[in-house]
Amino acid sequence: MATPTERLENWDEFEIGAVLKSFDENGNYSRDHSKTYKVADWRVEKPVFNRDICIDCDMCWVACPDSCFIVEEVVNKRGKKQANIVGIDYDHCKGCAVCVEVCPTPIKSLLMFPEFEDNNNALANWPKKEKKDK
Amino acid sequence: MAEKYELKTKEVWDGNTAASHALRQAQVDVVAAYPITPSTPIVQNYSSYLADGYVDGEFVMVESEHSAMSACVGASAAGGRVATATSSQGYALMVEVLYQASGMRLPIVMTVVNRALASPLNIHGDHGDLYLGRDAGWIHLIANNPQEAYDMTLCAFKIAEDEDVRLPVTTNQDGFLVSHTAQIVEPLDDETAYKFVGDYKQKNPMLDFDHPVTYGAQTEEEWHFEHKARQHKALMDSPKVIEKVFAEFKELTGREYKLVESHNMEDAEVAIVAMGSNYETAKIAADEARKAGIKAGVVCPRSFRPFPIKEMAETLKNVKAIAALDRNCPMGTIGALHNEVAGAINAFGQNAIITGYIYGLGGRDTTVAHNLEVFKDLAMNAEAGKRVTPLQKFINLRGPELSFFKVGE
Amino acid sequence: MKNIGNLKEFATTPDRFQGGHRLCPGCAHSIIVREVVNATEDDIVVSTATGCLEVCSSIYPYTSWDVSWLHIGFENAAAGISGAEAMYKALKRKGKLPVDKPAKFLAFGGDGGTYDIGFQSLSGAAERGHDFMYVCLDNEGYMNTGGQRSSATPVGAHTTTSPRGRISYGEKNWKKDLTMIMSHHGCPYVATAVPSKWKDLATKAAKGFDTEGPVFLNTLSPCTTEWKFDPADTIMISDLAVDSCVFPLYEIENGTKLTITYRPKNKIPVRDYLGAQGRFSHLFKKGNEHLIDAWQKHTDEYWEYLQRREEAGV
Amino acid sequence: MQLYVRWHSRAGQGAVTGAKALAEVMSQQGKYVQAYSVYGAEKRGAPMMAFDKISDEPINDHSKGINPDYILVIDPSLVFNPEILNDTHENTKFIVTTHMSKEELLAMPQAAHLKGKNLFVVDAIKISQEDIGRAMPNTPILAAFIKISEVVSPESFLDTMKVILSKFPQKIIDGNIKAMTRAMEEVK
Repeated sequence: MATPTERLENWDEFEIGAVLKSFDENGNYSRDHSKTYKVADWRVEKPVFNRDICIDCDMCWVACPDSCFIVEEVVNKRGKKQANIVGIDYDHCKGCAVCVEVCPTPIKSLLMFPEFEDNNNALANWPKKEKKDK
Repeated sequence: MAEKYELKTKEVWDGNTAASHALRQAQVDVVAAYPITPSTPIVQNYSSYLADGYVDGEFVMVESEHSAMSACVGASAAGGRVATATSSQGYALMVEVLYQASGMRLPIVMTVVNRALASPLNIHGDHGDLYLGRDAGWIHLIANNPQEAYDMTLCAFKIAEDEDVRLPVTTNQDGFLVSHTAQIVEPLDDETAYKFVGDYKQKNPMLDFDHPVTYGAQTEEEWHFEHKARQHKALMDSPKVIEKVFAEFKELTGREYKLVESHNMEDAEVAIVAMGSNYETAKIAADEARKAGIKAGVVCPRSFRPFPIKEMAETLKNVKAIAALDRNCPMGTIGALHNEVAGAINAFGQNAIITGYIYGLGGRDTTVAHNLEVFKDLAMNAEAGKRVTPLQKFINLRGPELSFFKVGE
Repeated sequence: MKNIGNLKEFATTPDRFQGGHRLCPGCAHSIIVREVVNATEDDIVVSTATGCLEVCSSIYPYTSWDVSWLHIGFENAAAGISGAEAMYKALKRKGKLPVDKPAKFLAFGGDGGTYDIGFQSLSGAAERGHDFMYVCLDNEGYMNTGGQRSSATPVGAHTTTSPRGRISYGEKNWKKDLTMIMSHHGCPYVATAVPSKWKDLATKAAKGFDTEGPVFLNTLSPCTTEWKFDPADTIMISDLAVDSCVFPLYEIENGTKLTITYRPKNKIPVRDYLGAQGRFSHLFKKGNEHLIDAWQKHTDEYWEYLQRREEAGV
Repeated sequence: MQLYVRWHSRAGQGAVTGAKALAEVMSQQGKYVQAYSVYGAEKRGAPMMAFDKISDEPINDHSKGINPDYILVIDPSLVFNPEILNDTHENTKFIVTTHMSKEELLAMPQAAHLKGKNLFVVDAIKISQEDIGRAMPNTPILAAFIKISEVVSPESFLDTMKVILSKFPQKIIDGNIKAMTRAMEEVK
């Protein structure tokens, strides 16, 4: 995959030793960090996340090879912190579908749809019963 | 805190002892090393200085030279002063990592005691290992006696760590002829030496946890060229810093070093170019040649990389004939030093006759008389105004004369 | 030591290995890496051997790491991290680093960089007692160069250099038992782990980070590309490996105390594990049945051995 | 002044240390020095040579061969090897370790090559065994050389040796001083 044109620097412009810095001066991800790089074009199918069905087991978060599950830290009834899934980082999701496979709810809260499918459409047509395992 | 080591103003040290004291005085943070003759005493001494509290650092005695240089890279990228030593086969095993160290711009200092490469195995001095690291992107400084082994090693830290350089440096000395030959060395006291080298200046240290850095990235074809070009420029620009450091060193010690050292070159008509201990032996031969009416001089590049192209040509601009002496078998061409010198004089439009000599392989003795023979060859070429001796000859080789490109063949 | 807790809690950990890397979709490497690096809150320095993880997480001008990271070569991840750890000790003693803030040293290597070409430097660093954890991402072959055999490739597996053919059933040798070899180095802690058993893995990583001295974690990293299974099935294959006891999960403390950390409720036949992967498909052809039998026997015997060791408390 | 000394010993007998000590002694006298040895991969027991070059001028010659003015043989058996004569000249002095008198030694057919040579004998082995406690004949033979060559006064020689030996325990230093003093008296 080629470097985006705007990042192709001349020989006298980059840090010596091919050193990359993860963060900028303000502590934010720097332009050297792959967080600022998109692999969305690897995908032919995408996972769609259905918040209404999700039980926040976080299996998708732990199993995602591309760190794509966006979580929100909340405090549960017993006063313990826990992560709630709030969405998918589509810049970095490669559409492997591991998340769908590990999703344990009877009707999965994650399903694969064609890349061109509108998410709202997908959610509107969510299956009522779990499909048979393939 | 390290204890002060009491030194006399004049010590009788061999090159290894000299280099190890320079490492101690630079208060190296990490030495990762593996023993190999003839450089072993350098790191062995360092470990005993450590055992006696004369230096405060970590000595990592690894399981191979490959890991020695790898640990040096890890330690240097972590952000401190790093040194090691090696020779010959150990150097060969390190070569892969030498390129990594320079590519990451890590100012590691390695004291190399030059030794022949097998096969057949030989523990004695020649420049096979130095030449093996020629293109590895390191600065290679040449020391011709124990005093220089000490001086060059102290200077090496200052050159390597300079913010305009940030490249690894080797200091080279001939195996046994320098490393195991005790001569008078005038060391600096510990405090003065450390002050000269200075505190280590970090650049992108891995141990700065608030600013994580990635070392050793993968560059595709759209990047690799730019990175290598930039690294090359740092090496090409480094003579400015080398000269600056030498000037500071002269101010401190009175000992003067130049990018190209020379002897009797003011009015020389013929010159030997050599690196290592034979530079000094050849100086005696030059003096004797002059008694016989040959206007002889001797030249030595102080740094093999960066090669002082311009200064070499300048030093040789008035000579008629040059002999480049390579302490290495070039295996299929003329010697590396020969080609460097030929390239340098050619680049500046000079047309001295240049021939190459192979000498001293595996520690083979090379005497004043041998150098004198070379001067006689040079005088013949100078007088004829053209090359009348073979392009490549071997010095002190048993058997019928071995030479290549004889005139008229 | 970080308390790993339940997954809801673990998932609040800020990731230290990020997306945007160029590993294959469904790659187990990055799942394992996240489970490891998220298992400590201390600062970490990571060294990585040449391989899929190294290449794909550092394609210039991008890094996927939120921590300091070093790649030198294929064979020296352990030597590189030992140098960094030595520098940490030196600078700390000299007062150039804060003494109260602990830092951890971590190395990753594939099976090629660990079992084979990097074994010498790993063995050396372990013997020298550096305070670091080495995590092998064992995908049983040289996947970064297109799926050649390594000494971690198991018998019968098709690889590009141990191919199945008219007269060949693929790899001829059983895989090297590296975990035991590392345990015999005197490592205070060694363990096996798989990405699907996330808590087991993260707990072992947390324990490893907390252990002083060299720690070795051998993780099975199912490779969708070269094992030939659907990218979505990475976790499922990982589960089959442990449920069939092909890759048993255990830990050994100080080389003498082995504990099995996962016992399948229903031990499934090895053929279920083999059958799920294209690299073993030829074993199901006529004439190769003996290999599946041999696999089952080998697996059962090893599982027995582990249980006997655990029972004996050795 | 230019002085070349060649030591003949077996690896492990301290010739290299002895040669370096001589260099140190002479450097204290304001001389330039070179001390080196020639040995291969052989281990303890192999015959080897060490060299000293001493000069008023800086020494630039790094070639190994010299025409020694003094031959110091610190192993009693090596005296019978005619190779100790190699590259010597008519004025070369030979100081050898032996339990024999000069006459007894020269009477031996194996020592025929030493006939007519400028020969001195000292039992450096016995001296070192008795005074230092082990067969380390390097310092006694060095002392014998100092006595014969008169390159430096015995007093300042011993003073420098005390500094060189200062890293050793006092007992070893005292033993060495005693052995060297005795060697200077006994060499004939």
